[in-house]
Amino acid sequence: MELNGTRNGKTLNIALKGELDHHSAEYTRNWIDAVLKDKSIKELVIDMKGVTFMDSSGLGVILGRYRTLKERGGRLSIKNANKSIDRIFRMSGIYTLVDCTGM
Amino acid sequence: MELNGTRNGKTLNIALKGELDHHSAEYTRNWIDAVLKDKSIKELVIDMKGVTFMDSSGLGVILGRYRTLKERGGRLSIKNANKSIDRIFRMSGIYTLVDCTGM
Amino acid sequence: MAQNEMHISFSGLSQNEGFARMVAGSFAMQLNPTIEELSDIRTAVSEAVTNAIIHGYENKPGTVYMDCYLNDNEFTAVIRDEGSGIEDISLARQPFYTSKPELERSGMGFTVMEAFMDTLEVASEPGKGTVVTLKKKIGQDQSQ
Amino acid sequence: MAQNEMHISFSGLSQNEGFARMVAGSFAMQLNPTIEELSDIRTAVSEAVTNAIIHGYENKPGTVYMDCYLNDNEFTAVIRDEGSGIEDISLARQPFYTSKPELERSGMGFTVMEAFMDTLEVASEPGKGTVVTLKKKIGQDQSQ
Ligand SMILES: Nc1ncnc2c1ncn2[C@@H]1O[C@H](COP(=O)(O)OP(=O)(O)O)[C@@H](O)[C@H]1O
Ligand SMILES: Nc1ncnc2c1ncn2[C@@H]1O[C@H](COP(=O)(O)OP(=O)(O)O)[C@@H](O)[C@H]1O
Repeated sequence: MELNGTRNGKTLNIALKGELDHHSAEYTRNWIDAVLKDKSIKELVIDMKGVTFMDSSGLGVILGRYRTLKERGGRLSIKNANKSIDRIFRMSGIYTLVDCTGM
Repeated sequence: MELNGTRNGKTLNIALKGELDHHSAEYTRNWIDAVLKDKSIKELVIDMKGVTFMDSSGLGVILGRYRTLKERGGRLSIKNANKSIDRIFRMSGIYTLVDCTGM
Repeated sequence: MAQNEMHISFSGLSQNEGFARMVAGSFAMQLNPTIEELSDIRTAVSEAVTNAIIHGYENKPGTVYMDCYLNDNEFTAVIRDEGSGIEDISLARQPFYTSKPELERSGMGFTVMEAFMDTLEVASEPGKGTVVTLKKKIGQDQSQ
Repeated sequence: MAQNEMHISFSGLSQNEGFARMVAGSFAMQLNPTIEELSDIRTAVSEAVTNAIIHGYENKPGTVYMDCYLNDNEFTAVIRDEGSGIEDISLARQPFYTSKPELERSGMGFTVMEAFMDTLEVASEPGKGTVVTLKKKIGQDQSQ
């Protein structure tokens, strides 16, 4: 898993690249949480364009970050999820909680 | 295995694409031999550029075609073999029998 | 096509999750699946293997077993562990149910397996282990 | 890295040759091999599995077994069949020796295995079967 963050005011954009499964979950979670220690970040945009595989372990990572943002009154958006990943997101009802752009 | 033949006078160029192993050997052999039924073909050029894998079963196919050509006083050349395939060709001494271009 | 089968077992390490779905996907390739069908199989297998590692063996050493079969146009994967087992299978299969929320599990593993495959069967005995059977007919996808 | 192992068995069908080298290659990936090291492993495994199918089982139904191990930086593959076995192993290992010239075999299978791996061991009993052990240290390639 490769992560690439860009800060823009209160917004943090993170582009993920690779396979987001249980094996890569811990690294991904730790990376994002380290950056989110900065409480002035209120919006997290996760770009899934480079994610070639995600299963429900990956979903858990995204839902966990959603909770972190929500606690501080911020929000999370997801963009560019492929068809299979989008299906898992839809099944989980996450789209009622987060913004979604650019399918 | 995908084969693509182009005739040019007495010369037949065949571009191979895919993995040349025991599994694909029979199909490859039959395809080439069907075309070689035309006895006016005296030179066979095998372009290995699209071959991503070859083992000694593939070598057997090439050596077999070399023999067919030799029997009719013709010749065989091989071109564009990748490093690993080239190593197998070198080990087999085939380069003393056939022409080789464009490593 | 003729029947074909394979049996694999591997250490219950998280780095083998990607390996396991790759093995299942490569084997299924012989049925000429669409990219979407292949992705469904890879996802479902990943769920079952991950569960064996984290729930079955709870990250302690153990061996995960996977048997794959190709029969006509049907792909089958049987994923088995000799770990903790499941007390209440119908509870475990509920969407969002997880016994490990502290690990940020989503509780959607079984739900994903059910949605992505034609059939899902779960057999388990507490203290003995769990067997998950996944089946999918290839080439039935109407949307393709 | 921690020790990791996998054991696989599959029907002795030629369409499983590509599958077997893919499985071995994917497993070896955990040692971060160079493209060339990976290609060497795939080639050697392909040779041993093909031999089990055509010489061991002579294209009759049978099961091919492959065990792979990662120990520190060393990759090991043990390929086994319960087929015809080899009468004279040192003759079989000679470059260009083949018992099946009518199938256009080159007789270079064992020679390729030896060249592409660090060590090759062959054990066999006529009528019982053959075990081929291939080992290669990853990251030793001086030319890279
Ligand atoms: N192989 C297994 N061994 C033991 N328990 C399991 C196994 N697979 C699933 N379970 C149980 O079923 C529950 C639901 O599984 P699942 O739907 O995949 O969600 P999650 O993995 O996110 O918890 C798990 O939390 C666990 O309690
Ligand atoms: N698994 C096996 N079972 C029985 N005989 C084998 C096996 N592997 C190799 N042999 C014997 O060893 C010979 C040499 O093998 P090899 O060098 O791979 O060349 P080739 O496969 O081209 O014949 C074979 O022709 C065969 O007689």
